[in-house]
Amino acid sequence: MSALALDAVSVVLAVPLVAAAVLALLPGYRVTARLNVAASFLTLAAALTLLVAERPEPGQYLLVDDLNIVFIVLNTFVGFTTSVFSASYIGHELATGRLTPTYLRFYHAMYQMMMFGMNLAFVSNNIGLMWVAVELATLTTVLMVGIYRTHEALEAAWKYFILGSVGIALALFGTILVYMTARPIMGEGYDAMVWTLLVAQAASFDPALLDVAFVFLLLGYGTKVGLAPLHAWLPDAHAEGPTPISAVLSGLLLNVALYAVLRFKILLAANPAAMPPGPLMVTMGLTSLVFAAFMLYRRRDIKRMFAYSSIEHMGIIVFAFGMGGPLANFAGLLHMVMHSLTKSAIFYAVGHVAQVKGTQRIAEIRGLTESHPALGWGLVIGVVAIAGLPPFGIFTSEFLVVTSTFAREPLLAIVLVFGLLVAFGALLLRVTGLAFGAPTGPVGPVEASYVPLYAHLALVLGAGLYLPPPLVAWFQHVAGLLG
Amino acid sequence: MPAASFLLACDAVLLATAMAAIAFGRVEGAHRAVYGTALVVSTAIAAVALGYLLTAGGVPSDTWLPLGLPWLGADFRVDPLAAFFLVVVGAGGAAAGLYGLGYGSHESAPHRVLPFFPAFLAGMNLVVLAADAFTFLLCWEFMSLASWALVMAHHREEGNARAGYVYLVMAGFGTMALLLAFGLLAGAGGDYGFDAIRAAQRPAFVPTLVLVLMLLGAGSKAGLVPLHVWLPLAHPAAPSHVSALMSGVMTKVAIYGFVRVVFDLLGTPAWWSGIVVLVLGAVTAVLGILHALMERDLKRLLAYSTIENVGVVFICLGLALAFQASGMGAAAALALTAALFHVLNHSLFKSLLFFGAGAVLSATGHRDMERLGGLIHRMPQTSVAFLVGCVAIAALPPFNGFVSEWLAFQAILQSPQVPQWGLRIIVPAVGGLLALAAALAAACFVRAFGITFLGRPRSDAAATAHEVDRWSLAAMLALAVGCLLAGILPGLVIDALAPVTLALLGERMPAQAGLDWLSIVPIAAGRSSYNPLLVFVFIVASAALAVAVAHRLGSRALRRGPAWGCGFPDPGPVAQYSAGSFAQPLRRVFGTLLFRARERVEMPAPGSVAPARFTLEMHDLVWDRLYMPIASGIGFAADRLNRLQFLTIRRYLSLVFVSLVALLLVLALWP
Amino acid sequence: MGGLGFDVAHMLAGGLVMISFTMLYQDRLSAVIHVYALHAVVLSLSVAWQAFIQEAPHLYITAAISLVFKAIIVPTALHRIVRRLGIHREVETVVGIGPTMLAGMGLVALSMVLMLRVTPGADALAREDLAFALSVLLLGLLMMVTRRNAVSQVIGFMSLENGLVLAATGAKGMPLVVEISVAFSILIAFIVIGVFLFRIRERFDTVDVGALDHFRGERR
Amino acid sequence: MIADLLVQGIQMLLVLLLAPLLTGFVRKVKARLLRRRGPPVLQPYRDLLRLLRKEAVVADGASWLFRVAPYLIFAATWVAAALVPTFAPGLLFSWTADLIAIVALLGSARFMLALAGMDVGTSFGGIGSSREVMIAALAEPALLLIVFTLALLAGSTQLSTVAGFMASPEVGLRVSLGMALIALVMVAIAENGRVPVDNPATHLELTMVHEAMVLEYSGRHLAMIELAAALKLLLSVSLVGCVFVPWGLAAPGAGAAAYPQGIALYLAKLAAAGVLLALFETAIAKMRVFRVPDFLGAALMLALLGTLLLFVSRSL
Repeated sequence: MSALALDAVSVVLAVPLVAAAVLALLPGYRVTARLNVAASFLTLAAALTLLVAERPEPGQYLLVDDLNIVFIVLNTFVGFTTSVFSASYIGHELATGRLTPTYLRFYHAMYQMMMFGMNLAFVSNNIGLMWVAVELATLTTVLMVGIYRTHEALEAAWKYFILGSVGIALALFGTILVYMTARPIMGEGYDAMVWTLLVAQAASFDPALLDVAFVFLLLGYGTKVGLAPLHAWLPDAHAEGPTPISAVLSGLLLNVALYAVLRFKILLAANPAAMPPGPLMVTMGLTSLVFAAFMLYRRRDIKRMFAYSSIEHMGIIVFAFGMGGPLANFAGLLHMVMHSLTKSAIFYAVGHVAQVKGTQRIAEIRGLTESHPALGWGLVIGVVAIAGLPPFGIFTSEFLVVTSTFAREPLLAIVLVFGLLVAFGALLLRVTGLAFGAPTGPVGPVEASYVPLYAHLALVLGAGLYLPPPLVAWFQHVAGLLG
Repeated sequence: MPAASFLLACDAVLLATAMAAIAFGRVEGAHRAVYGTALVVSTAIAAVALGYLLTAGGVPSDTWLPLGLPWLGADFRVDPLAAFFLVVVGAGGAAAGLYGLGYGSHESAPHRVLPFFPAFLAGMNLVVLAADAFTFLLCWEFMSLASWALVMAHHREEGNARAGYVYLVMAGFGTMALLLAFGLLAGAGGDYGFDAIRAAQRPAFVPTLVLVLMLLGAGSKAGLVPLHVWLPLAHPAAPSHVSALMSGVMTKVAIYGFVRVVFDLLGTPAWWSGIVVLVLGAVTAVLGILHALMERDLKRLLAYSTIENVGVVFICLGLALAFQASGMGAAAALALTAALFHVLNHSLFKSLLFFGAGAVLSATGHRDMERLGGLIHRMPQTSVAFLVGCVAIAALPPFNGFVSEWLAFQAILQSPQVPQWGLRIIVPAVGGLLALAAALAAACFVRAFGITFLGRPRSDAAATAHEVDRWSLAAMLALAVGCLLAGILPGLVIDALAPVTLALLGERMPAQAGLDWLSIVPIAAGRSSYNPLLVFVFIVASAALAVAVAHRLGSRALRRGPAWGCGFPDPGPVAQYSAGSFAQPLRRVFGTLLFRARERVEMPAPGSVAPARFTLEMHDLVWDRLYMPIASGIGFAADRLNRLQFLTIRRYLSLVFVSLVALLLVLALWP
Repeated sequence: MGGLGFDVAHMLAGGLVMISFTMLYQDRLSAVIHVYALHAVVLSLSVAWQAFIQEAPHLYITAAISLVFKAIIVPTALHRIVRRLGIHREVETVVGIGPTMLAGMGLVALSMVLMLRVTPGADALAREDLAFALSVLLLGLLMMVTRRNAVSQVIGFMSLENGLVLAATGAKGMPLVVEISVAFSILIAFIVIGVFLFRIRERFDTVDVGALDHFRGERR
Repeated sequence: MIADLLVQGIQMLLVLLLAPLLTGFVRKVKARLLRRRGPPVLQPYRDLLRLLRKEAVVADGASWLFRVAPYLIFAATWVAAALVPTFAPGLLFSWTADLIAIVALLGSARFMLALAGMDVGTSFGGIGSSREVMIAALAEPALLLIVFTLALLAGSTQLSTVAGFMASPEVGLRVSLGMALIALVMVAIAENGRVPVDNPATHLELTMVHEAMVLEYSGRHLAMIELAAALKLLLSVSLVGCVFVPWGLAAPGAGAAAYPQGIALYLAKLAAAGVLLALFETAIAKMRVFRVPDFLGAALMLALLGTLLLFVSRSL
């Protein structure tokens, strides 16, 4: 059985890599789009077998454990649904001439490369490899953000690139410091970078150096997570890139960086003498939440607005993990999964809306529920879900975060609630304008695939009402790991 | 089948109807299916709940579903308190369903109403049934969400989008307060079940904080001043039968939440908590009805009057809290009974009045009273029903509104036995405010009925209106009969409420069933008693006698002639007293201070032919002083922070750099 | 061997910090590029020395990359860019050279205090190495945030990255160092190409990032 | 039982019969005070009978409510008046409605009257109704606060019990009671539309309140309203009498002989009240409508003060 699991891991990694190579060579929009979907589906299927297969022993490079399996499955799933969405979205872009076939080929190849990078980051058991994988994923997304080659897109990509590079550099320094910390105990060589071994020995590491390492790692990977004040690249990158990429950025890439932060948090938590990572994460989480909540009000670009909402939710998630404890960790995990699904669903809707209306300006879009009911209501449901209203899954996680926090740290909970409310007000204000009132702009039919949108929303709805016991047990176990 | 399971099944039917309505909402006749189902299911719910209340003897009925939080599941329970509120919700839902059978055919956008109507009903039922914090809040917010969708049904009408927005934001605020309250109650371990909460031991500050949070959370949903601002916007914006549900029933669900937490889960309150609730209730009652008096939009008037009634209920709840804290069980039971009785009453007559307003709206297309008038001729049955509602809500005998107010006054008169001086002084003052609110309510509904239905039509639409359909009439008349029955047979209601007060306070009011002539005696016969049945019979008998005598001894002749009007020539319907002018005396008394009302009359110079102009300026001070500063504060902060969107890359890098250096400094200087 | 090894490593690492300071001091672009080339040369020497004393031959590859790519190719490319744009004379700083130097001193002090404080258990070489590397890193970052000109920002980033390589090679026995240095070189290549392609030929008349900010996303 | 029923019946008839007499008496006394001869004391009876016999003229725009309202107003007022003890407390049906309910019954009557005023759609009816509800909105809380004062003192809202308590020696003289009495008189004046709040004899358009509402009425309808107004005046006087001058009420079970004595004393109280009312009305000028809130506000404050001072004068 373990052979199967190992194979599944290799498939998860190999399929995107091979697909990227093939897609880079193949011409033609229809074939490549379908191939893209097929490859993503294969990856998803392989990832799903990981769930049932017995897991291999953690190796020097690769690892499958309870924590990353959540991320892998989520990643491949959203990767797959986004590829379905992308197929219909990109078709329209090609039709309107915003993208040329050459760039399209490039786009598909990069899409699979990015999936490869993210999957690799999840399964790597080596902190150096993980760093390389995150960098790879970042670089590919940089290229995709700039793919429209407009003034704004290039600036967004440039901003992303520079800030991302600095983040990468800081993360690398942190990684080196971790190695330095581990070396006296574990000896030189690969072992001192293998995460499973590090965790096992973490209690005897030098706590002070570990603290410094964590600061660098938190800032480095935190830049990728989009934590304020390191967030600057995020809104523009979301706004100017193709919408499937915005969906993947919000839904997945942020998770990759978050995953890295979590790995190191576990490491730090395993050393009792090191500083508790909680306060740092709580502070950054709350800062991001409140800051993004206020930033939502003055947004004029629809995609940029939802990008800020992603910052807000990343803040909540980091806050939850920072609070720690079984309830908050559970809530953080749940929130992360729900946010990925919901936010990517919102971007699917927004992408089609922007296409049919020919603009991303919020002020120029009105009355969507009337002119395009399926899209409009999809957007409304998505925003309602992301705003934390039941019966959607985010309500469950926010419920757990707020209630468990208030019993422990009332003041923090009040800040949290304040931020949530401010964000709630902004999101609703905008969606009211977008979805209701007399329609403006083109009202023609839109060629959209609603399946990914509503599939995600259905999952989020389902999770809000019923969480299957195996999933819960698994989440609880992971929550326990996170300390 | 246990009651709880049956009720859950009913709600499942409602939810299934909602799902079906998404698919078939535009089909011709879909509204009949949806409202018919709502009628049948709600009737069943009310009947089962009533049966439980009367027969079960307070033994809770539980059903557990593996939904919601996985380690907890969703616990649903019927106990006397829940059963009573289920009766209220069920009755309101059934009436709205019946009304909708007719009213729904006028709906221009049925696909925006039909799916959410049963969902809204189910949400309200489920809130009452929920027996753990998570399920409770889930259903609570679901209820808000469904009603929000209904408010947004006519989204293209002016002001509705804003109404929906303000509504949902306030609902979000309330939910956050409730979240915090339950967070405190459940503790860090996350014991969200109501049983666990009830059994928990807590530090002394917790009940206080929870009470405040409940006032914010449930109070914002119920419409307590100053959290009421959304209510007069949102309730009128929805279709009228939904307005009836929102005003008549949903505010009651909010009150349920408050009662459930404060009386059931929290244990004995601090003595001064009663004062807070009392004063808030009194302020709410008076401000609400004064707003209603100044309002010229009929549905907004009704919404403001809802605020008043919520205030009345909270006055009673505050009394009950104060008595309970002082160990006066019987008095607390009396006050709580008064509160719950008023809950029932208000759900009856407010639904009735909103139905009437809806009938007027569908017959004339107007909600503005300045364009109505004389409808008593064109809509005779509606006007009778509406009149009954007006008399009932004005707390006049022999209808039901008076009974609950009377009970409230009786409870207030128990205050001298309270040990705290503060309470002794405050309670009679609150009683004075309650009396003021009741008298103003009478003035308000004289105005509402008089301007809308009496006099002469002020617009063509009002002059050519037609009576509404039979379904709507049936719903209104049924509620009118309900108002009368609850008004003349209050003993039955009081006895039905006994299990509730027994369960919450361990005390009940004296049994009323065995008393002569069905009168009610809240404490002892020597103290006070009231027999509405006899009063009703006496009034009917003396009126009949008077008619008989007048017609037998005097003249039966009747002649129609032009109105006398002191001999002035008739200048037409515009010269009638209008809604604005009717309110003027009271506006002068109260409005100058409370609403900053300023009247300005511009008289042309003598000899000039220019028209004289009258302008009236009024402000909602709560809105101006509380909400506008918050909104502008958020706007200010957003503007300031928004500059961060427009920095150069270098400056963004500086932010990263500064964060890094700061953190490193912390590490370097940390001891 | 130990004494000499330590001294040389110490001198080379300290030299890097020195050169970073020199870079901060330069107010002409071409001078900055020259100094950067020197920075890369010293780095490459330091890496080679580490390869020698750690007996880790693969580090020679890193040293070679540093020498060829960072000390020769990139400076040449940058010189061409600068000359094309005619901006080789000027470096616009946000704050004056003096305050920048002062801030740099503070940063070096901070990294010394921090690193020496938190690594009492590590061997001296590693401690010093880390402290110097952190200084270089912070000084590079400081350069990035105090210069308005994109080319000097790129150079700041590259000197930052040199600090990373220094740290990585100083961490004895650390795997993947070569891979990482290659990856970083690619990154730098991207940046340089980015400056070269997007900023100059197609879109922009100047590489002054400040001048591009008139459309910072939302102002259209 | 039969006897109780009989006494209750006597009370009902008594108030009905005495009400016009009181009105006539006040008019007569007022006239004499102004050195006029004035109409005969029995004139109100004649007026009523004449009105009853006349045909009723109803305005074109009037609805059914216009015709039904007078009977309802009359009925509600009569029931209320019959429940206030006049010559004997503890009547058979006295527990049917306590003081609060009596106040509310009067409120019901006024509600109908105000509606009736608006039915025809003239501006005068509207003026009357709007002013009436304004006055009522201030008078009713004052009245209820007075009720509070009495009920808190006597421990009951039943008028019979209150009267019994007030007659007992444990009352004594109290500031609260004094305030309540003054407030009650002020409210009663306002409620009955007497000078200085309203003038029952005027038809000067802009000053009238009650008369403006009933402007369109004629014939039997007007008779009912006039009779109701007279009943209300009688009720107010009886109320003051039974609460503040409770002596001479025939105690329950005191025997048949006590009743005539009680009735005689009651008549004396009525006469005294009539004279005082006439004196007061002659001595004072009518105030502007928008001064009325001040007048009633003073009553309200007095009543509230009375309630609060209760706790000072005796720690209840």
